[in-house]
Amino acid sequence: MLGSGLIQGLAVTAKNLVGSFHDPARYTNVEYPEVKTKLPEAYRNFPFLVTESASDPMGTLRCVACQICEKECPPQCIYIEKSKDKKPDATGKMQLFPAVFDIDTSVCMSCQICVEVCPFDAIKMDQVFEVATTSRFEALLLNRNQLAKPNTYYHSIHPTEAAEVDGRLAAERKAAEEKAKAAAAAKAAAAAAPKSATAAASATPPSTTPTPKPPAAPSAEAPKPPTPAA
Amino acid sequence: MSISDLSPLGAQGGSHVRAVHDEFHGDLLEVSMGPHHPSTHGVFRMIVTLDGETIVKLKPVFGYLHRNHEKLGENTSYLGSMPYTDRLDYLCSMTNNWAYAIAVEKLAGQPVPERAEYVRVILAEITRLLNHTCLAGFLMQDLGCSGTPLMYAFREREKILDLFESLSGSRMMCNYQRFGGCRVDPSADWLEGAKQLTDGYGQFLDEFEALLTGNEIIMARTQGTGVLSPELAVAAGVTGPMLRATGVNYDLRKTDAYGVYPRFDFRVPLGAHGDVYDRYMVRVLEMRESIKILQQALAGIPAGPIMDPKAKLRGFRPKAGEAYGRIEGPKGEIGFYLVSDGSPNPYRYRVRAPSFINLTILEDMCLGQTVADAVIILGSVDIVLGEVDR
Amino acid sequence: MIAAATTDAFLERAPVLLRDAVTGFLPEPWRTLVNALIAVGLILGIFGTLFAFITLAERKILGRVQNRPGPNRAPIPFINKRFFGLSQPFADGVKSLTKEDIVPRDADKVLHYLAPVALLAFSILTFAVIPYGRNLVPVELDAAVLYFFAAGAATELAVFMAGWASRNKYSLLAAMRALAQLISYELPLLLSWVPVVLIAGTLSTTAIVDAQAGWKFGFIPHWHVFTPWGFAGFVIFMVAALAESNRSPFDTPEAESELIAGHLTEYSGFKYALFFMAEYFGMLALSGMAITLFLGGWRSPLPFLEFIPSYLWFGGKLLALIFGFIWIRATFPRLRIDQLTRFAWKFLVPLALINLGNTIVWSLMSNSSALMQLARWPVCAAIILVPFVVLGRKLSAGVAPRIYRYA
Amino acid sequence: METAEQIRDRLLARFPGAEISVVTNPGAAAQHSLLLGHAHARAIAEFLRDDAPLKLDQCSNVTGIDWPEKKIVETTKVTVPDPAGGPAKVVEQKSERVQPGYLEVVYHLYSIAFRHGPVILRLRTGNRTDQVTVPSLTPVWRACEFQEREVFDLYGVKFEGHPDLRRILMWDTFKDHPMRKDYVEPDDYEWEPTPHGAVLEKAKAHYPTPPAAAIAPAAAPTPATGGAKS
Amino acid sequence: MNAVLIVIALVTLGAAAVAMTLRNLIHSALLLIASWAGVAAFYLWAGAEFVAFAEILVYVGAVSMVVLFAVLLTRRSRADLTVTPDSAGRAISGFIAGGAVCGVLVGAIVATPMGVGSSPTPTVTVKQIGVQLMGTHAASLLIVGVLLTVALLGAIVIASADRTDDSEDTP
Repeated sequence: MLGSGLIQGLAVTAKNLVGSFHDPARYTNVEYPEVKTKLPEAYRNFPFLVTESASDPMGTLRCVACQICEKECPPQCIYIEKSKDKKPDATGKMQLFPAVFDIDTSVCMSCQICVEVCPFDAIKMDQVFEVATTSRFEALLLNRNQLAKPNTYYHSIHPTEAAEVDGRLAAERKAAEEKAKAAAAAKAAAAAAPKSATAAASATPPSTTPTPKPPAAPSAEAPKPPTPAA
Repeated sequence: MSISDLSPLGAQGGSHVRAVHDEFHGDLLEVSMGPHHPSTHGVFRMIVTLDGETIVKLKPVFGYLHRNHEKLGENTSYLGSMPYTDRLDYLCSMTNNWAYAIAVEKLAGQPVPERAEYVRVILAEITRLLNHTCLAGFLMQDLGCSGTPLMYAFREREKILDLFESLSGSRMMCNYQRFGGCRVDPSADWLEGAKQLTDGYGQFLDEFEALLTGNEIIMARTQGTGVLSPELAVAAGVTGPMLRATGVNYDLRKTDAYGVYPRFDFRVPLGAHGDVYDRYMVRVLEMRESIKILQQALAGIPAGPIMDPKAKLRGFRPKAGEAYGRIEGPKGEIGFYLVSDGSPNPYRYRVRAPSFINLTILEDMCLGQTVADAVIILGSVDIVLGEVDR
Repeated sequence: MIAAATTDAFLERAPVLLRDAVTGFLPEPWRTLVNALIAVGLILGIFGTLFAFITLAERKILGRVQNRPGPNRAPIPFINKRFFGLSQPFADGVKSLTKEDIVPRDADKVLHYLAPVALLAFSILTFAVIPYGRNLVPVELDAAVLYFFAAGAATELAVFMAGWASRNKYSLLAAMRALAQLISYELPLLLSWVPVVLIAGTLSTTAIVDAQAGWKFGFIPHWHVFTPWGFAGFVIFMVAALAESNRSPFDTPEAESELIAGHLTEYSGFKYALFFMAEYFGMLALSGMAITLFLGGWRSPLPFLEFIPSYLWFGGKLLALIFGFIWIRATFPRLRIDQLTRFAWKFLVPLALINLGNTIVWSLMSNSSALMQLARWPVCAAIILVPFVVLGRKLSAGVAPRIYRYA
Repeated sequence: METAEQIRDRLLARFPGAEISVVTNPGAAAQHSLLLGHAHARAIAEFLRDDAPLKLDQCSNVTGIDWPEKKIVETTKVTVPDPAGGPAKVVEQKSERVQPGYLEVVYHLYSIAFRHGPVILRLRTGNRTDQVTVPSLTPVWRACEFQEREVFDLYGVKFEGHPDLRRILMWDTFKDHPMRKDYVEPDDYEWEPTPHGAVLEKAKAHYPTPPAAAIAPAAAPTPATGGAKS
Repeated sequence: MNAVLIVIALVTLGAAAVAMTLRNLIHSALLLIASWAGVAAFYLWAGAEFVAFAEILVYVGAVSMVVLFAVLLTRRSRADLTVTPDSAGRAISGFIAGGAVCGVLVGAIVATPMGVGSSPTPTVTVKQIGVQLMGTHAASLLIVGVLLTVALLGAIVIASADRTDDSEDTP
């Protein structure tokens, strides 16, 4: 009968009209500025540099300026300049650090490839999306200080991921220590053997604490920077 | 001046129209619809020559969103192109990723673990639900419903985008799949969320069809409009729901049997008339089949690694050679043709975009129809300009 | 304005008493003039604000149908609290006033300016004859219904002027479409109320409302809509009213998905707002006339509800019909121009003519024996239903839900 | 489905004078292709479309590839008898050969009727400058219409017999062919806060002063209006 | 009362006269429609409401559309509207015809006895008009009805004669 489909359609819209007043499944609208939705933990937007302690951000930056992320970043929005001198990192080894580390957030598309390729877990994805600014260049170019955020902040936004990363790093440090201790013991044993032979030789002052082998390369392959992306 | 010499492909064109030109018809009116037009789904332009209301000639014009995606592909590494594939057909980023991943895996002979194949099928079918629901919403918007079906479609789309966001970190730009598996292993409660979505989707589709499928106005407007003959569809390389709406039984999930699709039993709906109504109905029935696949896949997903342990992430250099990998995307056959010369960047990176090729016969479908029909014919072709212009 | 009947409740006579108090002391010629001015002022005031709030109601109801809140951001000016967006119409009003009024260079300046003025003038003219309450009819005309539709018929002239004067391809196409639609729906509109005049025996609106007084068996009112021919006439009238005011299934002239804004493409600022106001006034006037002709004007549906003043009943019915318009707009897509005209000529006009015959059978059978009184209900229902089904099936010949095979 | 060699033999039997050769694909995908001469290309294509066992009725993909001149250095091992009568020494001889450049069009053909996989045809142009015409296959498969126009637009391959050969993606007055390897981008450089890599040279051309990122971002020079259009 | 009459007469005749002189076809068509509205106003002034509303409904509503469509469909662009008569003979015969028509009109006006005393305008209800139409003048009403139907059918036949040969191309 002509019109039965139309009446069925009217019934559906009426059900939705009434439903939107009491049925939460239908009225899924959130009035944004006043009510904010809870972001899922995996949400990512714009990277940030992880620092070990909040008190001295520039001192305890995990990044060692190996520039892998700069090469792998598809839109090429990271700019790194290595530092001349070195500073001790978390395990005490003397490492370079980035004198200049800029990310141009007007170019960055938050694709988190830099996080994936970083062998030192130095760069992670942030969850900040209200970053509107007035000036097009200066305010969107985040420099090292604006990017650095403490590890505690990383735990607050990505709890499970942060815990897993810290567990891995701690395990690596422990492995590095054992290896260092084993190397030191072996060196001590080797040094002890010739010493017994040349007991009279003046005890050469043992070199300062043996420099531990560089931390074992993390699970990913050796941080040999690949040929630059032509 | 008859029609055939107006459109150069007149002789081979499908629905052939002969308009008698006499003084009563008056001169032809050339109207440019787009690139700023409310219903061209993005920056797409059609130069339409009208005789009164009927269309005499229709020339599509592309290129307003051309970013030379393929040149970018040649200047970035294989991994660097993966986030760019999200921006091809920005409604279905998961299927774009999978098509690119399948092509590179074929190029490099990279095995993929069992669990990753299941996760890829689940994500592809959820993307098909998303794309077909949005298509139905946009098509009804072109037909003139003032936003109601579109808002119901977007309400369901939000649930799907929340799933993608909690898995890959971003709603539309997922950048989730890698060569040899996926980036993140879906957690148990993510799979539970996906199961709830699929179970609730059938009920939404029933309500959606009650509003639209039996509606006399929609049937009157779409049945018999923009008819496409099976021979012309096959000759013009049309793929996806548009081809199946003309009755040709060709679904890559069945013919190529890639991934783990042979393990699921699902049917492929076929149309009979190849008009706008059939294209809408074939997509709605395909959604119901996708729900079946999802239920079987979610039930049967095995444990195990999500990423092949030997898969290289960064220094990925496939041996010299070429490969063409393709999958059944929601809009049709999306394929990647890669030529490698051993360096970390592909030598040639070509995207076979279904929307771009499905537009070949837009003119043949619109000849003889009115302006209002041309809009819904374009809507039923389901194009996304990111993919058309690359 | 006929003298107030003393027997009614106070609320019923309140408006007339108020008016007499204000203009009681004026000499005769001036009193009628001032009364008329008051009536005009009241109509413009009430229907103006009603128009403003209907646009808000439309967007809120459309929003709620689509599971979203609808406009609720516009704060009330000085206390700037967001009160469910109630101040949205004033915001729209100010916006339309302050927006620049662009007139295309080679447009026909005179016609371009005259079109909205003419459209609004004709649609306001139609408010003069609708009885809003027991004795609240602005102008008491003998041929009131004919006057109403004469004023309504001139709106297509204004639509043509708008389309032609803008010198723009889109608006020219839309002007042609609008004319085809308005002309082809004018016939069913006029034919649908002829049965009412036949039964009521008069063209004057107040007399028609009086003809629908009284109740059968104590609770079924004598409204025309509760008779087979009346219901058919009402449905045809409402469908034609939808088309006349360019509302949802028939809004091809400003089909946004095809011809941008149809004949309104080259209008902006206050002229655009005038067009909108004219469209809503047309809708209000047509539903007012539908209430008068079919839904018993300002009469209350049940005897014990008589104490509620009559103008409130009229308002209630008007809002119910407006909700119907909005509900239809929220649900239906748009008809193509040739389907639309085919629907008018091949479906509505024959049905309206058959309905005319149906009324004649009804009135012939009504003054004979009680058995015939009972028999006329199924007979008349059949007279209108059978052609409805037959014509319906013929109209939707090639159109049916399809069964699909699977490979 | 027959292998490339079987198809080639059947085609040679069917078209005796045609130049058909198999191009092997060294990659893991092992999708070998048939290189066709221009003379019989369209006849062969029609035969492949209508021939009973193959019935390749869908041309899925048409791609243009640019192979510029390439200097190939072949190291051939040559045994040189040692003039001093010692054992013959093996000496690598480097012979340099310049492989002429050409533009190539690749067609991937599938069969919807028999549902079997890609038969790949390759058509090559004479060189990259003047002999750039290739017979168009649009009369055989209507699918090639837009894709051949795209190859013409981005690579400059002229398709003889194409019904409507115009640019499809670039605007009509665009002169160059952007996808060619030797395409030089127009110098429409816009000021970028973090220029590095290839962009750095362009930045130097426009801004003699060191790139803005080196000096404190706060004092970044505001760009000349609309970027320096040289 | 006749002050209003003068105004109405001025409007009606003025609109018709200006309509003749304008070059823009659409403007003159709209002024013609304005003069019809003036005629309707005259009926209102004379107290015949029914006729006035019928005039507006029929003329300003429907016939105006016919006139405007006719103007739109004639392909005469403004350029080739020749105002000067082709030949002297045509001008003279034009004047003769015009003069004859004026003569007849003036004769009729002079002959009719203008009633001096204005008798009270009879208030005629629509019901009485209906009874008159269906009663004494039923024959003339039916004749007019048949005439209009024939005219309608004729128009459809002419229009469809043109439609048949290209009707099969619209699906």
